[in-house]
Amino acid sequence: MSQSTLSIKVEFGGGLELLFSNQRSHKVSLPSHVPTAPPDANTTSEQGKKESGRPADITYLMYWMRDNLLKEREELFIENGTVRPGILVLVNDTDWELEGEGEYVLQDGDEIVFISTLHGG
Amino acid sequence: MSQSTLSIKVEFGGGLELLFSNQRSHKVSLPSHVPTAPPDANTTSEQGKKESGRPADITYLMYWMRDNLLKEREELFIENGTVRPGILVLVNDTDWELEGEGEYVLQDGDEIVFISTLHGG
Amino acid sequence: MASTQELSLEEYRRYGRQMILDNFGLPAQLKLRTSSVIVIGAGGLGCPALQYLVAAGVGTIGIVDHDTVEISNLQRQILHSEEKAGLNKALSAAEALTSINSNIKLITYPHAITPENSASLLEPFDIVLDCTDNPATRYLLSDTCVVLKKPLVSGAAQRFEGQLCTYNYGDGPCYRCLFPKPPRPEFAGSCTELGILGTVTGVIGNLQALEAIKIITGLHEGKPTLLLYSALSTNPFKSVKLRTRRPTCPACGVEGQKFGTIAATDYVAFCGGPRPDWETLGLYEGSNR
Amino acid sequence: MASTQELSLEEYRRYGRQMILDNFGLPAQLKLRTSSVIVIGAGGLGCPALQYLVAAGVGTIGIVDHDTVEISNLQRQILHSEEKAGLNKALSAAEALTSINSNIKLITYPHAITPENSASLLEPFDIVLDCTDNPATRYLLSDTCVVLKKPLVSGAAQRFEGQLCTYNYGDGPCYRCLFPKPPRPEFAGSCTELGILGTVTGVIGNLQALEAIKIITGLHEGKPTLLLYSALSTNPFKSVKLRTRRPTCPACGVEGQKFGTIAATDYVAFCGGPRPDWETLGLYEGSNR
Ligand SMILES: [Zn+2]
Ligand SMILES: [Zn+2]
Repeated sequence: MSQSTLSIKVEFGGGLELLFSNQRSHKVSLPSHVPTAPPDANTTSEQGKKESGRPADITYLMYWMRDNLLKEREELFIENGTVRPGILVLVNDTDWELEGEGEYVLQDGDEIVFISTLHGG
Repeated sequence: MSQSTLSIKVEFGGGLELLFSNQRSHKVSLPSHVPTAPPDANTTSEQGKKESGRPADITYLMYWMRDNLLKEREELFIENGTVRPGILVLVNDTDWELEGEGEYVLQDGDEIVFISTLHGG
Repeated sequence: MASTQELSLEEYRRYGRQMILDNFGLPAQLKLRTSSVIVIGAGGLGCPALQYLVAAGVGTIGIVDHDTVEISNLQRQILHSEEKAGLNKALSAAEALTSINSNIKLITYPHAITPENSASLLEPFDIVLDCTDNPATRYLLSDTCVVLKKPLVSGAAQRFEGQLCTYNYGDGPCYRCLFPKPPRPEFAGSCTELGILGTVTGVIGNLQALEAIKIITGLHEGKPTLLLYSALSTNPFKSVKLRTRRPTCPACGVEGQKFGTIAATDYVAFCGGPRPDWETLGLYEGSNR
Repeated sequence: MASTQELSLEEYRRYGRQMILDNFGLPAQLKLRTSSVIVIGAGGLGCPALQYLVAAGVGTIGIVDHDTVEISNLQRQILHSEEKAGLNKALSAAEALTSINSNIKLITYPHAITPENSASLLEPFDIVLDCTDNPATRYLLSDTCVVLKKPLVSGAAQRFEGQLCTYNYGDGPCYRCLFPKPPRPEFAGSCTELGILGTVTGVIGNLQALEAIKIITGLHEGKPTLLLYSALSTNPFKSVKLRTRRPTCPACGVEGQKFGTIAATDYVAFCGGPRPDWETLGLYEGSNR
């Protein structure tokens, strides 16, 4: 299994950035494949370990973000193994539904946006 | 000298598109180096031939556009060997002044925008 | 249609600057005059949207708002004024709009949109603008527009951010295709005031009017996109390519492939405002399950 | 400064929704109240810009326009109304704005800006908004703002397109850094009417107000960018990174490195409008050659 890492640009919007140090843009480096053994049992989730060895996909990124960068309540980001209702994910400016949703395999240099739908007017 | 071609996305805005078939976006293929002998003496300018053999730069692109795509009055596009006053050139969303202006050497896949400054309100 | 084929001299003068645009002309102006748009919410988004719809000559415009003008609205709701404090917003807006363009037929609905009245309210209009401020009404408008087969131009704004999307248009998605179920009420941004910059609602409301004008005049490309606006960013706008209609969407999906249900509770106001004794309308039950 | 340290209860109520924003609060609101903006042109761009500056609480606002309201303006100049036809636009706009926010000090200049009066007109204000419609005034405003060291928030709109740029701010360029000399009059878009869609001026005017508000409140990033807007594109906004100040700029460049001259004729109106007996003001001759 490859030991290489991917460099991914992650952006948050619609208020989600408040969960991530109030920072809209993050440059993250994460393993190109889901690690077999968690480097730190405390910070790696059950779901993130599942199917270890597979290429890193958006589902893995989501758990990786939770484990490494989430500052506040997890339930505002993840629900039932995917993003919580009201969050849209974008892969390089395209709706993730057109790219395979959580199973989209990350490419080095990808820009992934997690955006919460706004309700105000 | 290389025989290869560059694929360039050219966009016009601010009314300049009216000179180019009223089409804002053009995909053009042009030689990666300025040809030594004009393929067609009628359509290749003196200025375009100057320093033939050099890598294709924005100045060459400007003359290439004039010779191949300009439908109307040249003086609305070119003046004294550069774009006429009131036109700004953008290289991949950056002011061409930061990229060397007319001497910027084109890279395959570049997006070059020619935009006329607007005056209305 | 006979009477719709001509413009008065006053109309030529008034709309001349847009009629000389490419692909506009008399045909587009006549389309605007014979079309109708209903704007739900005469607040931060509705005010600028209404201004530009009225100015451009959309013939019939409905305005729905149950709320009254407060001094705290004036920081962004630029159709209202100090002397209108306490007046219903739909009526206040209509008064301001009449002085801009008295040719327009304005129909005011100074009450809330509810599951009971939404279908009859929207039915007479060609296009619906969602200028509301809560998730419950957003789902209600989307589901109703799906049933009535009307495009829904949806704007939203909060803090320094805005979003714009035209739902249920062409083969584009409805709101539920993107967001099948509402966020849990306790997460939906509490109704404590989140704060909003006036120009953010201004930009999004303007763009909502433009979407409607583009649809009416045939200038809309029809590709489903979501525009994200972040007022403080150096690169403030991002245009995102969206999915087409989802066959499994509980609202607009294909019969037999639909997944999930539309709950009556989706339309329960999460907080604030009047809470009527909601019940799911037969209309939605019948057509969506 | 003592009297500027407090807001009235009415002001707290009015501006509450923006004061609770991150990095805003009482300090930003007080900055708005003590600041001044002058808007040149109360037309398609000026109307929406003025609305949102007034609504947000910018304390002192100058309005310059020599023109009178015509019915052909109402398709986009949404502060004016039918009954104002024939009235000066600066006065008409001020009347509408007063009813939105009577706290604001509005100063009207119902006459043209000229090389003779530009410096004295702009000098008392912190920020200048270029909402004009001709190249001559655009050069005049830029050159004057360079001399007076004031940021110039410039908007422009034509047909389905708009442009927005803040010049002469931080180490960003002035208008002449980008466009050293005006286009030849015969090419400068003839003054035959080019056509304009109202929402395009609306969006750009809104964004001009936002730029001013960001500068005043310290929320502006200070990076020189040009925003290009094309209303009919699927991807309608493009943000472009601009050069910094050009040392050779004939207006804002470094003394001894300046290249080219500022011609008196740069300020000659290219077409339309009054043509006074222009002459270059000593101010510009002295500081730019
Ligand atoms: Zn759907
Ligand atoms: Zn300069």
